[in-house]
Amino acid sequence: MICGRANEADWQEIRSAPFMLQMIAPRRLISLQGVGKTYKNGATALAGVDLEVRDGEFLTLLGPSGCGKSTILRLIAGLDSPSTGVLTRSFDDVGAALGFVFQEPTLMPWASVFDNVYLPLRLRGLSRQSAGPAIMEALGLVGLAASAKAFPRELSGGMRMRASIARALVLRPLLLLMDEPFAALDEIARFRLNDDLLRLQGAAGATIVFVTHSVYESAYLSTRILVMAGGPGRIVAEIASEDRSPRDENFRSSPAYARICAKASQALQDAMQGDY
Amino acid sequence: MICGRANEADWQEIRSAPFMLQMIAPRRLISLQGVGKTYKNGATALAGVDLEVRDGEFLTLLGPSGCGKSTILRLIAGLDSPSTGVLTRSFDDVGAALGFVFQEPTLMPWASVFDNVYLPLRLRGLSRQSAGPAIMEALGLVGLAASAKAFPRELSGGMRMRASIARALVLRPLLLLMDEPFAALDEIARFRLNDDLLRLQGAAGATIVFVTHSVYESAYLSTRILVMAGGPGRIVAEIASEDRSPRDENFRSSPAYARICAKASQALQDAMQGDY
Amino acid sequence: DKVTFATNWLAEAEHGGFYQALADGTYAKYGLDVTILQGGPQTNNKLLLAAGKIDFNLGANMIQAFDAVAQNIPIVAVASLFQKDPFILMSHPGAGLDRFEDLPKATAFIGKDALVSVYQWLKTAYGFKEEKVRPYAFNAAPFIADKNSIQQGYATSEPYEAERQGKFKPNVFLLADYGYDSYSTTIEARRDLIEKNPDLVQRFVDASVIGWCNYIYGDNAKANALIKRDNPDIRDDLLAYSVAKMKEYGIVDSGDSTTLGVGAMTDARMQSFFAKMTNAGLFAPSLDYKRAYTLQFVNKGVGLDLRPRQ
Amino acid sequence: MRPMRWVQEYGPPGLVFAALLAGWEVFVRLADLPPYILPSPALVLETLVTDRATLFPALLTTLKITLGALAAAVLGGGGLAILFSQWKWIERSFLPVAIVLQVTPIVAIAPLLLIYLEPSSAVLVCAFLVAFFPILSNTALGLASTDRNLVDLFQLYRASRWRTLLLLRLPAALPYFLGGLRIGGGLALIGAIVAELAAGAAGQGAGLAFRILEAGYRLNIPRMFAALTLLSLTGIAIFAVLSVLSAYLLGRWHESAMSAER
Amino acid sequence: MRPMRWVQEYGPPGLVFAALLAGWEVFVRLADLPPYILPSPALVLETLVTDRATLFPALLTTLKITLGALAAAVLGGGGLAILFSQWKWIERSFLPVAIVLQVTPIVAIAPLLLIYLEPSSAVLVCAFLVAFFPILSNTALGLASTDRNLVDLFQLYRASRWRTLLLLRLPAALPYFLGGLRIGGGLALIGAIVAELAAGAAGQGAGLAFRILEAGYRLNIPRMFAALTLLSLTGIAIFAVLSVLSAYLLGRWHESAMSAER
Ligand SMILES: Nc1ncnc2c1ncn2[C@@H]1O[C@H](COP(=O)(O)OP(=O)(O)OP(=O)(O)O)[C@@H](O)[C@H]1O
Ligand SMILES: Nc1ncnc2c1ncn2[C@@H]1O[C@H](COP(=O)(O)OP(=O)(O)OP(=O)(O)O)[C@@H](O)[C@H]1O
Ligand SMILES: [Mg+2]
Ligand SMILES: [Mg+2]
Repeated sequence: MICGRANEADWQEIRSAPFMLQMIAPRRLISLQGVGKTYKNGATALAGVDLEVRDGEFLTLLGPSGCGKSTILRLIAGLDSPSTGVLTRSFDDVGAALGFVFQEPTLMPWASVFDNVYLPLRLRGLSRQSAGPAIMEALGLVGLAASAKAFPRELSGGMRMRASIARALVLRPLLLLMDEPFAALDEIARFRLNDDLLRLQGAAGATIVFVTHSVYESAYLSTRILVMAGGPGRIVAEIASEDRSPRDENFRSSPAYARICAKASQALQDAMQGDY
Repeated sequence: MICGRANEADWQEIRSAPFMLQMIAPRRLISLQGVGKTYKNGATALAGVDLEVRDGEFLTLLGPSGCGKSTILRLIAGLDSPSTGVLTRSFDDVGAALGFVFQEPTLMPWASVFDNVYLPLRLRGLSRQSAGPAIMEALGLVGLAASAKAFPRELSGGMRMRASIARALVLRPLLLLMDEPFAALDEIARFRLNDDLLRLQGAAGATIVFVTHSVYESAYLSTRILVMAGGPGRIVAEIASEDRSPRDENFRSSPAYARICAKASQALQDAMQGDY
Repeated sequence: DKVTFATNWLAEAEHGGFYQALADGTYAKYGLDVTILQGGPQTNNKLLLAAGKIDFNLGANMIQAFDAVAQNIPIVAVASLFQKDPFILMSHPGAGLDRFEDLPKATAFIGKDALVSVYQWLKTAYGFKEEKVRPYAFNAAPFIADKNSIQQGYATSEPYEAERQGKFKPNVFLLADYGYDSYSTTIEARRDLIEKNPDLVQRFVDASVIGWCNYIYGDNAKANALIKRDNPDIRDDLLAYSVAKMKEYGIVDSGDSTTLGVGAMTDARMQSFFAKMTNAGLFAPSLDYKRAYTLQFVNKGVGLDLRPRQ
Repeated sequence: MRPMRWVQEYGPPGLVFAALLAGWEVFVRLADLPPYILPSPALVLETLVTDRATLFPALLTTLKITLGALAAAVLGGGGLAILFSQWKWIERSFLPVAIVLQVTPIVAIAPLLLIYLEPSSAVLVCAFLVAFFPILSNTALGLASTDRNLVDLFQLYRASRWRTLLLLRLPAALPYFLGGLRIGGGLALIGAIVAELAAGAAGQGAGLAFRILEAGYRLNIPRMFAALTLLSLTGIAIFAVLSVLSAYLLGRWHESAMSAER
Repeated sequence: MRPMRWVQEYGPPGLVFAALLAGWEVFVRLADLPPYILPSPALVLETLVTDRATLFPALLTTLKITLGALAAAVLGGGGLAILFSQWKWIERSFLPVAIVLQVTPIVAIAPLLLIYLEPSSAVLVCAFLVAFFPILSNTALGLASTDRNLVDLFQLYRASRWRTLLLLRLPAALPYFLGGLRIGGGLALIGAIVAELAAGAAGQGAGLAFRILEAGYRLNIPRMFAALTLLSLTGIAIFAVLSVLSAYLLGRWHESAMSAER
């Protein structure tokens, strides 16, 4: 993925993958070529980022705080446009169900949890009635069924984040962008949601681009990890997780997991060389 | 600490501590007795919480999302008052330097990072000039020296949180309340800040009440861990970290550390029995 | 003596005599240092008089003077410089509104102050109706635009503007010719001033009367200059028109004043007017209307010598 | 505990109000002011009672104009704010027009309106002109102050302009709109008064403005004060109703409407 | 690229403005309206030039009153809002008084004011009364809308009431205050006009209000429109200045003043 030699590297990885499934070159959903982003105040958040998101993968961005991870997600979602370089999307913009868990909960303060989660369905024209079961299911997934009627102000920080996750999941999106969704959750809930997420992805064949600060989480979830460095933000390493064994407690104690963790840790450490 | 048998348990722990320093009964800074908190909308966040915060300790609250950790911090800080039970503070309310890292960054959007960190000093009557070095030091600690002039809106999520941490540290408070301060940071920055925090605490003899979702972090940092369960929030277990060896990379691989982690994990798992 | 006299509108020819007395030094000759305070569309200078902020006030008609009695306000009319109230109604010619009897059926642009006074009398005396009334805010455009309407005015100015702008000569009905016999442009003073310093009042009345005679019959160039200083928007042709109309209708000098002198008032006319207003429902018949005026300072033939000899 | 709190909340204002009235009464008596300069509160109250047959129908008329104008201002001001927020070029083009309408004195344009409109509509238009701008301005401010992150969220879901408006911008602008409404409520009342003076019918169906002016002409100052008192009470009532509405709509989520405790 | 953008921003409003004027001109010509009913824009412009010696000094007078009233309204309205936010009982006691002052028609109280005050001060007081309420109301709303978490922060540091006000509540209320100021600016101008009519000096030192009224009285409608045009331009200028101030003060942090791009 780095420095234009993307395709070669891709093929090597894919050939080394154990499953035939991987032999079929996955469709590219998103591709960034030489993308840079300079904000209005002159801060350069990204420079020369080459990246592609392939259909069905679980791609994780790992990197120090402020290196541009959220910016990349925003570019992919089309909420911002690159200052330099080209970004192409090969999915149907409007039709494709897109989900985004922002780094902050971003709930409407005047609406109950239920209505906040209802929003994406409402925008698709579903009635409150018919959307009800899907909403309650999503809330159940994040353990908020009991708080459906509460207002955002009446929730704890983690609960707000969970409401935001429920909102992103309720559409069963095909492309899911998640910006540190589980950072505010305890480990047990986090593990549970990790598994739920993978299950959902498997069932829907969804593609996920994920930002996390936890090397362990990235190793557990991802099919591919991109490590970024800051100042200005760029991609410095790519770690493909070739192991396709089922992700469960056993996997956490597998050597493959440990290897990915170690690689990612090392890459991160390298990336932060010179950083604060 | 649980169920009124606090003092006995205290003494047992203290006697088993390896350092003479621990033999002197530490002063109680805060004590909560049978504290309950019911919010205006009728939600009961806490019920029958007994807890004391002792001078110089590093106390961590661990528990599932929504169990009342933030509420306890707010009660300790005097930002809310208990609905039932008694809360006593034995430090001088006004004089004691208090620091609070809220779960959300809570920065003033109209002020630069520098001015946000300046706030506590300003409220103590310091001029911008004379406060300058302290502010830059605090910003340096969290790696934000280069962004001193930026406005909160122009920061990434993690950077905002770091600015908030710098603001809490700049006063060198004697009692520091921290609500998941490092949740938005990568592991390397987190480790670094963990060490910085312990160093600062040691130098100032400060008392810290800390909320985290990371069992590992709690095990690394704390002298004492309180595990909470939700619905309504209460304290279900107390884990004293009897090991007083220096906290560094070695400690992370020590059996003591592993033991605490295991205990805490178990307690947490027990606490979440029946939870979602 | 320093005295302040308040008028009821921006400086205009209808205040000419007072400006004349000021301009040609008559006031000074009577030992008065007069300041003329202009009125305006929303000012209520009568209250200033009552509160003692000013010494004399120009009263538009006797209705307000009776009102003052009704409200126990110690204000007294001491002279009336207009023998006829210049209040008119005007209509479009050739629109079936050429006779006074026709007017009640027309839409009427009437100001609020006229509505609560003159118009009440018109209702009882001639059958005008309140439903026909539209507000008149000192702007004749709506009247000019609507052929089937009438509008209030002063004989000395509104017809002129309507004629100039509307390019037609409106029918003018001077209400004084139809039985509306209020005095107008009275000088009002506080009762305590009359009692304590009748000499001052007398001097102000006399000087004003002389001023008015000179304004009407003599050289009024200086007075007009003063008026224009106070109200730069007023035009010479309008001033000339106003003076001509005052002469034509005998506004200042006709009837009693030809024998008693300008400023004249008589008990008989007061009684007649009060009876009409009582009829119109404005006042209780029991009102001691005589407290509204005093003849102590007028009817002394002052200024008779200034009239041109026919 | 409830009655205690009630006393605590409404005691001070009650006392202040009583003190103001008492001070006024005492001042009038001590300075021996005649009623035509400043009537005493007792006299005003008395007049209010004796003249009720004249004053209350007038109040009703004024109230009708006020509410009509306020409704028109909400629709006009709010609607214009919405148009402005949707198309910047409309804002840039017509905001100046709105400002011109705001600053044009009613008394100057009333005659023009009278040429083209029925008096009753002319009055409504005048009162509307006085009241609409604060609602327009505050609503526009509110629409522009919508949380940027939520705007992103709606953009993400490809929400149409109108749905974004309906589901996001309007609720977000509600506190500002309600603030504008509280200002506009009082202004609608003034507008009704001014409009009535400049363009309104008189006599039988006349409103408070006419009564106030008439009382002034007739030097019946106590009655003027009685009418002014009615007007003031109406203003306070409108404000109170709008405040209650505000608290009801914002109570659970906006800082301005929440009590200090949580 | 810059000039392109300029055209894009100011082209449409310019066109709309030109279209309005042209439409007006054509309407006047086609309907053959005499100038005393509706003068054409060309005639108004001509009058503006020929009568400049009368109009511009009048504008100056009005402008002085306006700015004086606006300054007083900022101090009075803002100050009162601050007092209200600091002591609830003051708010509960004096908010009704403020509402009464807002809804009392100037024309009714001007004569009273004139008894006790110099005309020049009376005019200022009247204009102030018209302008202060939106500033008071919006500032109070802003002060009450301060982020609850930041209030907690200040409470934590035991910040005094006044420091909290100065460092937290005032900056947080700034967008609301500026919104109120934009409404108040126009109202101060109207207030100056109304006050001048009700209590002002006439003749030499007279402001635009008298020119407008006098011109209307004399059916010199072109001059009336010229004066109204000056008034409108003044209103727009005040609004524009306040908007620029707003953008300057809020530009870097408040949504309402930020452009869509980041
Ligand atoms: N202002 C409020 N009004 C009503 N209920 C509230 C309020 N704040 C918190 N709660 C409720 O109180 C409970 C405890 O909240 P608290 O914020 O203390 O949880 P927490 O332990 O900090 O959770 P998290 O880890 O998610 O931050 C939650 O169930 C929440 O819904
Ligand atoms: N609106 C903005 N205006 C100016 N600079 C910005 C803006 N948003 C982000 N930046 C800058 O861009 C850089 C990248 O920001 P971004 O939010 O993408 O970081 P991140 O990788 O998500 O960090 P974190 O892990 O802390 O969330 C940061 O240095 C930040 O200061
Ligand atoms: Mg981020
Ligand atoms: Mg919390």
